[in-house]
Amino acid sequence: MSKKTFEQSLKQLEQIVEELESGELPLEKAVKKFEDGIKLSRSCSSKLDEIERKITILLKDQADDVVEKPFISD
Amino acid sequence: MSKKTFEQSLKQLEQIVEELESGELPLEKAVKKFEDGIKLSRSCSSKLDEIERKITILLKDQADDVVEKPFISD
Amino acid sequence: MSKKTFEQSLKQLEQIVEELESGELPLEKAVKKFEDGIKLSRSCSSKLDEIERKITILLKDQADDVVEKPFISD
Amino acid sequence: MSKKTFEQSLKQLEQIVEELESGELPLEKAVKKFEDGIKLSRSCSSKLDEIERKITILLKDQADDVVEKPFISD
Amino acid sequence: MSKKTFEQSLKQLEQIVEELESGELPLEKAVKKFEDGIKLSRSCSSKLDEIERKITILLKDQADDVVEKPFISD
Amino acid sequence: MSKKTFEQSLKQLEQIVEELESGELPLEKAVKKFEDGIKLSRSCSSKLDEIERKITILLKDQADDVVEKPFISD
Amino acid sequence: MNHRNDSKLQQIYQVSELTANIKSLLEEKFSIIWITGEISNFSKPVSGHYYFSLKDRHAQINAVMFRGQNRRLNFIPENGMQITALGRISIYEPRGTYQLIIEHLEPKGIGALQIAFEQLKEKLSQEGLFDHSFKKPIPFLPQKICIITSPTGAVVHDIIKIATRRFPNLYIQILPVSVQGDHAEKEIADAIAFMNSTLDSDVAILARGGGSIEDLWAFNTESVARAIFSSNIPVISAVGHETDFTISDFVADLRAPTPSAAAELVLPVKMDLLHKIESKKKQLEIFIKQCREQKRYQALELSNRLINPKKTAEDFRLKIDDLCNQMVKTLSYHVKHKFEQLALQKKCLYSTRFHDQVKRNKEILEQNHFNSLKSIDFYITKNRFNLLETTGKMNALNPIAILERGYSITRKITDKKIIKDSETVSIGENLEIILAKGILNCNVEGKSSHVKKDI
Repeated sequence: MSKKTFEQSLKQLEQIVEELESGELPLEKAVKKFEDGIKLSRSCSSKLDEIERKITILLKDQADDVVEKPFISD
Repeated sequence: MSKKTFEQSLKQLEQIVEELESGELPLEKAVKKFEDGIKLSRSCSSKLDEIERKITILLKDQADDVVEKPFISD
Repeated sequence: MSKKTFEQSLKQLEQIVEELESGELPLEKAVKKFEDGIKLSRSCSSKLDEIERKITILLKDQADDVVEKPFISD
Repeated sequence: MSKKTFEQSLKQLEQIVEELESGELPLEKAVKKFEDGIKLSRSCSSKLDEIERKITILLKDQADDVVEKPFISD
Repeated sequence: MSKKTFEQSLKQLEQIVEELESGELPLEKAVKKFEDGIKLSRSCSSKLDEIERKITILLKDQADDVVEKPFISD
Repeated sequence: MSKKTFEQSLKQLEQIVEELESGELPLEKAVKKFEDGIKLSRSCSSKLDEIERKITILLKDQADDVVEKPFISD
Repeated sequence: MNHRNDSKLQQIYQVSELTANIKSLLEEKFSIIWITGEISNFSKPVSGHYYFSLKDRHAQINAVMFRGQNRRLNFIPENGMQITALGRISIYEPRGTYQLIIEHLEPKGIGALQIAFEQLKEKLSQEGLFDHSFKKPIPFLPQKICIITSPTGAVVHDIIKIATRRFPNLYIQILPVSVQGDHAEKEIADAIAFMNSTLDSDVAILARGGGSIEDLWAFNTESVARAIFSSNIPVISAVGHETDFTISDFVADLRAPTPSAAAELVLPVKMDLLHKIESKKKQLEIFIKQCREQKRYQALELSNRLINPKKTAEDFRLKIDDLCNQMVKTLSYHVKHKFEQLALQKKCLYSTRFHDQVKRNKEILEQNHFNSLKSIDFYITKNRFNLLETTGKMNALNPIAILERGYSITRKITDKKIIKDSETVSIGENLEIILAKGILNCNVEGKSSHVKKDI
């Protein structure tokens, strides 16, 4: 996941959706796809969460500091 | 940062903001930019604070001076 | 400062004021200039004070000497 | 001063006053001139004191003499 | 003074008076001249007094003589 | 003085008066002359009284010696 | 003009020079002469002097007799009168004329005594006994006076009286002599000699009253004349009346007309002298006082004119004060001006746009900050929306949804492999059956390879 960008993940998720929509997938594959899709979605979601958290921290630091300037870098 | 002037930092910040505002950045890049922006802004801000403090001190000293040693004696 | 005459210092102060008023200085330079200006003005002030003191002492001595003929300064 | 005549000192004092009045002297020089002027004036004054004292003594002696040896006899 | 005749002293005094009256003497010189003048005048005065005393004595002796040795002896 | 005759003294006295009256003598000399004159006048006066009144007649006695006898005149 | 007969250079005289020479020559030579002649051209003008000529057969000479002399004559001369005169020659220079000044005059016809007198006089004159050069000065104030005269008679008393009146304190010695008669000549001569040898008189008066030529004869004798001449003490001859001339008169150092006159001639008046001395002394006193006063006045005047430099010193003091005040004023102004300049610059310094610059930058900074926040928010929102949408779509396509319709899925427990063919399982194998709701764990008890199509 770490190698893929958020956009790539989202794209993949959309492809899965398209494949599923086509209805041509055997069940097992579909389930597999669907499971992949779920994972992707969950991953994207958590990325966004993570980003939001990060921003929050950034802004929080910003707000605090200015005094101590503890800068979180990752 | 110490090598950059305040104006250079501000310029950079403005560019970052423009890039962000274009809305075309991949998310991670945007976040990175945002982070840079925050840092720049924080740095500029503290520079301004520092300057203001300095001015305040200078003016305070000056004011003290003025009180102790009036210019015009008559 | 000790090597500069009062007039030279005053001239320099005037130049600083002009430069600052032009608004074209980068902030840090402006701050430096402002600081220099403050120092110059303070130095000029104290030079004037010193001169006034000197004159006062001279006139006082004079007055002491000539007890009967006080020195009228206005 | 002892080498200069009273008139020379006075002349010098007049020159100093003129120079000061020309308003073209730098402040420090003006103060130096002023100091010189004060010293000259003091020196002149004390010379005058000395002269007046001398005259007073002379005339006093004269007066004493006169008491002892009246000028007019008939 | 003892070497100078009365007329020489008087002449000298006259010269001093003239010099002082010319008003062209520097102050110190004028004072010196004045002093000399006072001394000369005093010297003249005492010389005259001395002469007067001498004359008085001479005339007195004469008178005594007359008393002691009347003109007409018979 | 004793060597001088009355006439010489008187003559001298007259000369002194003339000299003094010529008016050209310096004071000290005039005083000296005056002194001499006074002395001369005194001397002359006393010279007039020096002689004793005596009127005699020279007669020869029996021994043919000359004898001086008072002569009574009427 | 060739008067150079000898080798000597002839002197050229001025007229006055020559006349002066002649005058001194003649007047010396003929200082006293007796002359006899006849009077002619007699005149007597208002002046009272007598003017006339004396002539004889061959010559004539002008003569004058002044009033003072001619008053003593007991007769008035007239033309044609033969006279004998005593006089002297005088030269009147302005006219180059000479004339006789007559002292005495008598009618001709003199006696034997007169001749003897004349002869002796001529002789002694020739010898120079009358010469002025021999005449001794009479002391001004003789201390001791010797009177050679007769102790009897009025003369001595007259002299003493007059002398004492003039000068009260006097030493007068009287040498008594006979003044006429046989012994007179010797006594007088002896007295003069005695006086010179023994007495220390300052002056002598040889005196006798008036008388005839015979009475006065002793005074015309040669021995008396020589005694007088050789006297070291000055001798005043006072014999007879004014008109009586004796040899003594000529030879004496001074002739007094009368004995009384001798006393006057020989003595000054004491009171006059005292007055004179006093007056001289007074003059001295007045003069010296004047002199002293004048000098004192001069000295005083000069002293008063001495200018005291104190006034000048005071003027200078004021000037110095002025200069100092000016100096202070100027410098004060100067300093004040600098203060003002500085204050102005300070005010400018504080009010520069520099403060605005800080403020403006702050605003820009805040704006950018705000914009970046907005942007990042936009990013997050957009992506979250996309994700949600896509996830939603996917959820709608969930293959497991068919179980709701009664289908189930059988899987091996071990590898979760869905079983589509009964042949792939063995009896007794445990399988799981996934239902719409829940999962069943089953054990295969049997199997068939046919599927009923009517399910």
